[in-house]
Amino acid sequence: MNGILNWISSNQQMIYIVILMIFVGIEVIGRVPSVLHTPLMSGANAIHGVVIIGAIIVMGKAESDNYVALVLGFLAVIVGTLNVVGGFVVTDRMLEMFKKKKKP
Amino acid sequence: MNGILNWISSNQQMIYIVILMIFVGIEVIGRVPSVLHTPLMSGANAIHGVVIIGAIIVMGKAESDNYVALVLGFLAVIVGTLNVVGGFVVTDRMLEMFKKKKKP
Amino acid sequence: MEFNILTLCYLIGSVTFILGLKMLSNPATARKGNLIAATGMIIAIAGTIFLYEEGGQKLGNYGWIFGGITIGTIIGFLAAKKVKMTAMPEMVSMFNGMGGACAALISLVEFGHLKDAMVTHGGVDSIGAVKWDLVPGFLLIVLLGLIIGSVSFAGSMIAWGKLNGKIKDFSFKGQHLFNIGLLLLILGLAVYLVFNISSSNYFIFYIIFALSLLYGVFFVFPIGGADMPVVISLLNSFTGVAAACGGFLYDNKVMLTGGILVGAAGTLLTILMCKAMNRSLANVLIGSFGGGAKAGPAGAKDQGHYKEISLSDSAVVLSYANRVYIVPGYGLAVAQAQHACHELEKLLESKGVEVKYAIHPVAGRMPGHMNVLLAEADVPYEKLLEMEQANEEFPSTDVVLILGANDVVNPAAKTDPASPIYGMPILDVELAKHVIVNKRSMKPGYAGIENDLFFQPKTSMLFGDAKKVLQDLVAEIKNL
Amino acid sequence: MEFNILTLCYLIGSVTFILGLKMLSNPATARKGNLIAATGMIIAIAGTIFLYEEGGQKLGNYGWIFGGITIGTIIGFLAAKKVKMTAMPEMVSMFNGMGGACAALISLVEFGHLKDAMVTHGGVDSIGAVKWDLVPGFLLIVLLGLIIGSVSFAGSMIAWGKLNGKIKDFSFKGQHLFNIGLLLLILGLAVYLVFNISSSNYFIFYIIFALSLLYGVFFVFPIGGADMPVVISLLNSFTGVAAACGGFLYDNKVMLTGGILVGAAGTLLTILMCKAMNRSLANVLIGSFGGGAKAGPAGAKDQGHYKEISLSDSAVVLSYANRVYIVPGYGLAVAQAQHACHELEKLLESKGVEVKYAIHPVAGRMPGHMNVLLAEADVPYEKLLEMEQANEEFPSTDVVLILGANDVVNPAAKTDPASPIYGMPILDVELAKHVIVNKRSMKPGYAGIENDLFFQPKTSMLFGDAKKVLQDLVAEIKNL
Ligand SMILES: NC(=O)c1ccc[n+]([C@@H]2O[C@H](COP(=O)([O-])OP(=O)(O)OC[C@H]3O[C@@H](n4cnc5c(N)ncnc54)[C@H](OP(=O)(O)O)[C@@H]3O)[C@@H](O)[C@H]2O)c1
Ligand SMILES: NC(=O)c1ccc[n+]([C@@H]2O[C@H](COP(=O)([O-])OP(=O)(O)OC[C@H]3O[C@@H](n4cnc5c(N)ncnc54)[C@H](OP(=O)(O)O)[C@@H]3O)[C@@H](O)[C@H]2O)c1
Repeated sequence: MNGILNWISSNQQMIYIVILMIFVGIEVIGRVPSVLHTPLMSGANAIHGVVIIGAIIVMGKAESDNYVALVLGFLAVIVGTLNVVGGFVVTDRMLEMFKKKKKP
Repeated sequence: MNGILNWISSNQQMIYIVILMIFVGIEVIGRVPSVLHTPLMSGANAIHGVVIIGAIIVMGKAESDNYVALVLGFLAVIVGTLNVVGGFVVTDRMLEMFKKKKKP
Repeated sequence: MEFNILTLCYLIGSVTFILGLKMLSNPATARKGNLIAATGMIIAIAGTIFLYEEGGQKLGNYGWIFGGITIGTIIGFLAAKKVKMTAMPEMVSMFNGMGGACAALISLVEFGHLKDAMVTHGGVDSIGAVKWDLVPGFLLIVLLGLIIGSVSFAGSMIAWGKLNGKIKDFSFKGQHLFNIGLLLLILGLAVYLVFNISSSNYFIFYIIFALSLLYGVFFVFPIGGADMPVVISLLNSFTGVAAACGGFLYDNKVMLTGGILVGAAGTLLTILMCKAMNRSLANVLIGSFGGGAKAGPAGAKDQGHYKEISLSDSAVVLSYANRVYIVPGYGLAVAQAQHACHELEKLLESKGVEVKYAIHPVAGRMPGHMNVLLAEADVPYEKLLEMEQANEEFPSTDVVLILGANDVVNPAAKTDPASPIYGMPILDVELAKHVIVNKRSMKPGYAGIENDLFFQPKTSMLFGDAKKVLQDLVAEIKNL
Repeated sequence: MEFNILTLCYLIGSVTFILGLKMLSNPATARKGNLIAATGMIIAIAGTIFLYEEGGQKLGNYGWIFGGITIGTIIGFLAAKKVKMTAMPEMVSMFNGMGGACAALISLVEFGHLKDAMVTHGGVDSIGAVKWDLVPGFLLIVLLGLIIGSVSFAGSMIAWGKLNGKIKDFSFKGQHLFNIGLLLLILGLAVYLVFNISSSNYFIFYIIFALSLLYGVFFVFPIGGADMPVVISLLNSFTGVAAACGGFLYDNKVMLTGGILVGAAGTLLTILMCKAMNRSLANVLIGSFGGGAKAGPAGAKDQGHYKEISLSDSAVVLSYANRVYIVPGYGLAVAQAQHACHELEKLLESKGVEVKYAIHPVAGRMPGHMNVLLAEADVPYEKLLEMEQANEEFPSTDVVLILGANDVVNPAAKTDPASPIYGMPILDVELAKHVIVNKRSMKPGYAGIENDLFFQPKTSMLFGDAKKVLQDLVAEIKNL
């Protein structure tokens, strides 16, 4: 209990950020029409590709003799990029069809 | 410029909290029907009464010989409480009329 | 340990505020939301009183603290309970002012400490107690709290005075330029002080204080009394920001989040309110027609002829109708005729006439004004229909009785692109078989424009003060 | 200095993510939103590569980094460009898996460092390099990233396989219990490891890794292929949380916020998707009828008789109608008949028949499935009406042509409280004068239930594969 309390007050700000972010995440897509469910999912999917940053850091810190780290990090960067690039491109393609809507 | 950057990265978390809070504030009331505008305003009014906490701190820290501080602090506490108590009570009264709505 | 519990209290506070505000924006949950936020507030306050500590040292002066809280609670509670429902916006404005004052007072005290430190230690160079490099930042926040708080306080007081009629609108040529100048002066002084504060020029702080109060007054003065709800909402968000400054000052998360929350939500709410009247915020603040309306009929070109109807005839028409819709407006509120109106409604119902109310979202002078007004007269909530529903019902309605409403039934909003209210959704009363309009004269309403409706064959005018007319109507119908 | 710029980059990143997601949830702004988020991502990535530093030391191995990014970009870009519109959900699932894998790999590497430190320095007591008291916290986060990442990776791969038909549904008795057991085991091991990590038992980490992958597989296996969109959305939010773990690990705000954002939004989206089919998430995961449907007609009690209609007759009926509505469903997608369908539509239009499409929100197997499908065949967007509009139009419609749709036009949703789809809003095709249903048999659809519509006098069945039938219809009409 006490431990938890300590943890809370030392990571106060982090906790606030997380909680607020949860509210934002929920509120922000609250009004999405069901036609957009799939593109939205795909867009969110691209956003969590931000994990690539972790991969880059891992990669960049790996000692040049630590082959395991190098290889794994390398893989991480590749798959991470896949997530980001693929995610955004696919989403964009899905959304092409809504272009027409603005015309009339 | 440099100063600003420094400030940003040293108050990073604060800035995040503020920005996220702005998003929450905007999103959270986005769907309010106009009949509720007045009660909502009144409710928000009560919430910013949280400033009373500052008043309490000021009051509690004032040296017992520093009369100016004591008096001003005392006033601050009173008006702060007015804001909080009055705010919430008025809002509640305004909202009484919506009680009936749930019946049918 | 205790301090950690405090952090938790604050966390709870922040979350309840968000949840509360969220629930407040939905009729079904609004009331619960208000209670939740209140609970969070109590937790945060209690936590501060008993657990707050600075440098391992607890707060003192409990006597003063509890004294202040008790006094505030009693006054606040009574004031809020006693106030007439229709006078609530004034109350809100008043309480909002109190919040602003609180923020300003805090700044005054905190600056006082700084000043003492400087003076007693003889000036800048040997500032002693206060860590000098921190002063600018500290001062900046204190000044922000002072300025915003004072403006919000003074402004709210004026708004309050206007709403209960104590203060009349007042403006002079070029006032807007004057205001802008004043604002710039305040900011200039503030910036100067932040960087050059010294034991010799600290008095500037108090000048800024005075100027801010002045600005608050001049900011609200020229705005038409009818626009006060919007202004109050704006000042409301100001106070929020002022509270947030306190949050920075004491690195206090619940003040920070609560303040910002209100600041953001309040700003959006202000804009939404303007939208509901289909005007822009700028337009409201510069008061293009908010004040203009008082100037009476703008461009009252003759519209041809209108039909009058006698009390007795109206009595007959109403009591032999199957379905009657009442459209209440600002005039009903002015005449305080809500009870008489309810009387009439009950009487007609007893005669087998179906009576309903059609409520326009911006009828009256504050959102929900009509709901509040009629609720005060115990009109059952089910009888109040919103605009959309009502518009569907009008075609099958025999008589629409308009009591002191004008703009909200003005067809110009749909037909005349030049009209200031063009685009505002209105109640399509023309769809009904017969329309009876009660007002005291042919004078225009809030928007200060003519209303074609009054000149249509369907429409007949029933002149007189709403309350009087309604009472006479009731008498007439009883005698039928 | 540079590091401060990085903070700014991250701040921008977080904000663009929020704005992007917000705009993505509105048809008018969706595409722009996607681009904005992408821009923010690029800023954050570039910032990391060039400005990130730890202990005043920059990143190295640029060769590897850029190599990896280039490869990833090329593959990702091509894959995303080449994929058929109707296969996009698979693609999304695949990419989502990649994200999960990335998170898991990061954890593996970070744990590797810890392990080396422990082994080379001979165990717990003299941990050296790594600050020992920080290990539990560090390990906890690493483990979270590993577990969630792996589950999301394995799960997504299975989902991907199911959607493109490579993997068939598979489940054994008590699988759900087995899954729960597996999950508990994983968590138990994790907790144990966090508190008792030592140079002798670190291998447990890799066991956890393996088990997590296994769990991911078994988690998705039993769920009906049709429910994959929901599952993918769920795994999507998992990956978000995994990314957030990375944010904690490196105290990196953009990873933290981005991850949590997707975690929260993804969870809500998952629930919304279930709502659109009016089922609960639990119901989907335990796959009550998602899988059942494949088992063919559940309780196919004889419904009396249905009318068949010949190709030629249908051709006549269609070409002499004034207004025809086409209701596309899953069958149309299976048959890949979108182009043939567009053919027919154009042909009828050329004959002066007004042809429109009525799109049910959950027609097909993913939200917007029909929109994607028809867009691929260049059906003008204006021709696609949403359920509400369509239902208003049906009464004035001569013929409704149902192509491989079933549940979305099943009146049981309105009439029969016992039905699994009861409460789901449907297309009221019965309102039209005549209904022609094309499917291959009387077999039920996704929900595995009978459809009274087929047995109504208004309705006539036109059996056969959608593509084939449509092509023949076109030919017939040409010959009229
Ligand atoms: N609801 C809000 O939030 C809000 C806020 C600010 C402004 N507004 C604006 O206020 C207006 C509201 O429209 P409304 O139709 O309710 O009011 P209105 O357009 O202002 O018209 C009120 C009418 O009531 C009549 N009246 C005044 N005193 C009366 C009395 N004692 N007995 C009988 N009639 C009386 C007046 O005509 P006579 O003088 O001839 O009697 C006047 O024409 C809209 O333009 C809206 O934009 C609304
Ligand atoms: N949209 C989503 O997000 C989503 C996601 C998951 C589940 N669902 C569910 O999926 C269902 C969608 O309803 P729906 O009406 O579109 O599809 P459905 O109810 O599954 O019916 C599809 C019908 O198409 C027929 N069909 C299959 N292949 C065909 C072919 N080659 N040619 C002609 N007809 C063919 C089948 O009958 P025959 O076998 O006799 O030909 C089947 O009855 C709803 O229950 C919905 O809840 C939707």
